[in-house]
Amino acid sequence: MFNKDEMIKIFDELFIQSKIHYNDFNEADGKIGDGDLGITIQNGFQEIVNNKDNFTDDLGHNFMLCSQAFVKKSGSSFGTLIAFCLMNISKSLKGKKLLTHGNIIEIFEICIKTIKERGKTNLGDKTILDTLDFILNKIKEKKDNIKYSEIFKSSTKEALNSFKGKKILIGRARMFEEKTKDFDDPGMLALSKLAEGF
Amino acid sequence: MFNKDEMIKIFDELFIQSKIHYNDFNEADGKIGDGDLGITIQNGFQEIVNNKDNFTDDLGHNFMLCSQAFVKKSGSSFGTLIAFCLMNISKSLKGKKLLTHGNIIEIFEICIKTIKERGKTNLGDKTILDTLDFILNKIKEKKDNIKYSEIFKSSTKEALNSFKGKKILIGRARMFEEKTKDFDDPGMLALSKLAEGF
Amino acid sequence: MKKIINEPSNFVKESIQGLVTSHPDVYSFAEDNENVITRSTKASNKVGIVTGGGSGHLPVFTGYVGEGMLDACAIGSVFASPSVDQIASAIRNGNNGNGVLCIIGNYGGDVMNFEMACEIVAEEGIQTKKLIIADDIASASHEDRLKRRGIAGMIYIFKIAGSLAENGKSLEKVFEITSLANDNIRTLGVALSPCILPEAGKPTFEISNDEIEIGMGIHGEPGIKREKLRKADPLVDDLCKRILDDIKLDNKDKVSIMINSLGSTPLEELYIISKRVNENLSKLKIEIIKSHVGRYATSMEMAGMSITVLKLTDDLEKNLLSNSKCPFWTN
Amino acid sequence: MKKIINEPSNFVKESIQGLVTSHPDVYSFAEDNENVITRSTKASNKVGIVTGGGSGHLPVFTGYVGEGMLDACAIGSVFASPSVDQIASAIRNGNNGNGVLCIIGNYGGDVMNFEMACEIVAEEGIQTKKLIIADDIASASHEDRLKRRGIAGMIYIFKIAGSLAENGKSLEKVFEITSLANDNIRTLGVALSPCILPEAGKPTFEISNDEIEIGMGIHGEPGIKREKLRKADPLVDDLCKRILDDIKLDNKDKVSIMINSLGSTPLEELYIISKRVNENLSKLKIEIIKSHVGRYATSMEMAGMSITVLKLTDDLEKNLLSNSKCPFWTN
Ligand SMILES: Nc1ncnc2c1ncn2[C@@H]1O[C@H](COP(=O)(O)OP(=O)(O)O)[C@@H](O)[C@H]1O
Ligand SMILES: Nc1ncnc2c1ncn2[C@@H]1O[C@H](COP(=O)(O)OP(=O)(O)O)[C@@H](O)[C@H]1O
Ligand SMILES: [Mg+2]
Ligand SMILES: [Mg+2]
Ligand SMILES: [Mg+2]
Ligand SMILES: [Mg+2]
Repeated sequence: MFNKDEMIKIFDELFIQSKIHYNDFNEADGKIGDGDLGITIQNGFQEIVNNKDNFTDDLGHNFMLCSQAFVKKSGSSFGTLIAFCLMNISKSLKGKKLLTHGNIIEIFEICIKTIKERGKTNLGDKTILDTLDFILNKIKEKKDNIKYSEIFKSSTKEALNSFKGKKILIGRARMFEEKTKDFDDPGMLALSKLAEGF
Repeated sequence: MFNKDEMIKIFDELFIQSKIHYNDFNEADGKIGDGDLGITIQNGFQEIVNNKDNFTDDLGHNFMLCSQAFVKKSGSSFGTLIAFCLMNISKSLKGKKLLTHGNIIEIFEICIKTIKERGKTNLGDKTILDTLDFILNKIKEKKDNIKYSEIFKSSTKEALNSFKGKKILIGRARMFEEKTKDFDDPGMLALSKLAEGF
Repeated sequence: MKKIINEPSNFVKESIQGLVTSHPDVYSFAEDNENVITRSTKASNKVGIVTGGGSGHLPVFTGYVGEGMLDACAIGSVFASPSVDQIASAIRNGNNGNGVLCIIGNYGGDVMNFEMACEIVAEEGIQTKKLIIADDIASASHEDRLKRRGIAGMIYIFKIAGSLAENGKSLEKVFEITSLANDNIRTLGVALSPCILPEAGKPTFEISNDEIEIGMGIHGEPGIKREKLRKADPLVDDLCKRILDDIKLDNKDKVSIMINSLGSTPLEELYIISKRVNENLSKLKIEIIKSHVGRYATSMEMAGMSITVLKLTDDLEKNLLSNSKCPFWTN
Repeated sequence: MKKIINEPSNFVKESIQGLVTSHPDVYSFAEDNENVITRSTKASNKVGIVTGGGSGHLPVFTGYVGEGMLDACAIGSVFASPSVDQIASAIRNGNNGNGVLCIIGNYGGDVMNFEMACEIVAEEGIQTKKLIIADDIASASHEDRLKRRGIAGMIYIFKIAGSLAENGKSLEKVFEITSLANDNIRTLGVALSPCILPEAGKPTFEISNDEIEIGMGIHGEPGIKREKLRKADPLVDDLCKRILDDIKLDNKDKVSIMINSLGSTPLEELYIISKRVNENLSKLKIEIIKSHVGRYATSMEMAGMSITVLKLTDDLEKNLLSNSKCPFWTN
């Protein structure tokens, strides 16, 4: 079901979405942070797309290339976390040419574990961790006839909506306390917009 | 004929003229120099006017106050030269309460001597020295029924006009060579505009 | 805010090359990584002092490599963290056989990448300690102060850690004393204009001509208050009050202060500010042992400045004033 | 270009007060004149080194007072000459009984006022020599080069004169060697943006967003060429060519270079420039003994930079690299 060609298609699409939403992401980040999230995401995906000729049938290998792309081009929190996630996914999928439903679940589990560990993040902090958790739960619920793209689209939006009115508890955003209730977390927003590409 | 009250009236008028032409002087200076001539002149006259209550019948004393005003407020070439001139005039007129035609001639001779000495300037360099020389010559020609204000007005303009098309030979202006032919020397321009106050 | 640069994508690379070329007696490129700068003469035996972080803040971070200061530094892109492998290289190069203190500015990417790098080099037998600088009082509340970001106060830590290491202190001891110093530092800044990222080509934020932002971060992160531009004295009084409320100094205390330009704010203004900081502290009978006035931690050509107060112990004072060799530090 | 200042009319006074308060171990006010700065510890016996000039150029002029550099400095208003009595006071204070070298930037008011002041102190028995700095190749042609203005190259003279005097050289000898150094210095700058005079409150000149002016003076005097902003490398190549055409160096020559920011141009850009200057000189096999990169002679927050080349003799090199104590100079 999910192979090298699918993978390339997805990253091509993510790169396109990252260009479309470049300013939105920067702006959302600028309200509470340094305003580089659009740069971070676009640079990372661009570097992946630039390197797609080096993709092989081994998806683990490809995820390693993706991780390196984010390492090289995207040194902000978001980029660093994604790079760590992609690296751990790569290790776990080494040699795999095709992903099963179980593998997809595994991928999200790895991301969640990695971010908790590396980002010292808790569920409920209003970060990308929460969005990933929403996705994972939805994927696990489904047994057959799964439309991943639908799940990504709907659950990233659900995550975003369910955190409206809640405070952001990580990073510099903490300083703004009550004010952050009115803001979407830029990372969560970005995931929901990127999902439109699926 | 020329006493303390006359002196105050003249400096009041010069201060007014310096405000009127403030931007013109800065602009003219800005074309070849640092653009501060308006500031220099206005600051100097303002400080004199601020101190006019200290004027006494001794004109020599008053010229010393004028010199100090330029020393204090006007550290550019023009201001410095004027300060030196005023100091030497003050020395020469010590104790005088009224000026004769001879004294007026003396004043311009002192200015010319001072500027040649301190400014290392030659006649023909296209500077205020040339204007002062024009004035002196005109004053000397006249024997009686002399309208100084008319002489100042006409000869400062004559000086300005007779140097049109000639190169400025002092200061940074030298760098612009041929180009300076098209510019009035800012100091000469200033004297001709200030003379309108007489 | 025009820039004298070549390809924006070469901005960091060329400026670091220029740094090394200009001061070959101080800086060298690491042999194994072109984004790592080391001292040109490697130290021996002493504890290594290593840092790393985004570019665009010169002299921070790399500028402070030098005798009596840092041993090595990992260099990220403009305002972005260096990567794990770059940091690991910096640690390896900065190690002189007695462990390495990593000084980190408390930015998400930096902290995570340093942590990972420390795990990697631990496997190779290099002992590390991580000191997270948290002097910016605008970036988290007093209660949450361990989460504050590191800004200009960081340089005090570079200097003191460098001096301690040079004097043969162990990694534990260097960590212990610099941790104390870290607790004793407070910084608060104000931004007047944005800077332009070479690759983005446009300002990092917008601010109108009569406004300032108190507590803005060195990447243009929003501060705690945007207000009308005021005269220097009341502005400085306000900043001093916030700093002193946070650190609580007594009249027997001695301090060092740093008046830091974010870039284009000139020395003349910094000294007007320094004068007023001095007056504020003198009124409280706090003694200023040493003032540092200049560009120590910048955001390229951003206008604005920060005030840092370091509360000194005798030990900290001695190490702050010790000799070092670095183009950006005079004693 | 917003400013953190109080009353514009107190700009100079407060900034100098801040300078002295911040570095009491280096600077003092002269007892007889509040516009004169002396070393905090007077030297004895050595030849005095004195300068003076307008404000707004920090560290120039006052910043270079200090052991191994200047003895005293007279301070004018922003971009305006100090007065005769201020200069005379600086000379008196800078005199240690063995005569005084006056270093002058070749601006009309400065030259005339220094001349007059020297005449006054001569009557009091103080011997002086005047060295007129003329490094700015944009301000007069090669033939007319004695009439050039002094800009960043001036600092090389401060350093070398200071070192010679500290080493006990006579006034004649100090004058002789610094005159040689003066002949060996060339500077050329480029301005990208104006600065604002505190009292005027508006820019000193106008320049559009994609233009630069080559050879603009440090008060905004017109330069030799206004052109489109180019990439750093071709721009630096152009400036280097003009400098080298004027000074004529051989491949056995050694030099020191100074890459000076006029204010807001950041270190990152200066190093990109320094790298390219280095490449230009290396190509000609000219050896760079020492690079100085930073803000040495500024126009407040003006954007732009200058490149200075000092051709060294062994003697000049030794004196350039000697020790000194000044917050704005590292060796
Ligand atoms: N520790 C963390 N754990 C989880 N998510 C995080 C963490 N730090 C940042 N993020 C996510 O990354 C987004 C910010 O990314 P980015 O702009 O790259 O950060 P910065 O520029 O502050 O380094 C946040 O909105 C959040 O969703
Ligand atoms: N050496 C000199 N001799 C005669 N006049 C001079 C001399 N230097 C300057 N001036 C006059 O002063 C004018 C410039 O004055 P100013 O702007 O005060 O000079 P700067 O700002 O260059 O010191 C010139 O236009 C010229 O008329
Ligand atoms: Mg961000
Ligand atoms: Mg960031
Ligand atoms: Mg002028
Ligand atoms: Mg002037």
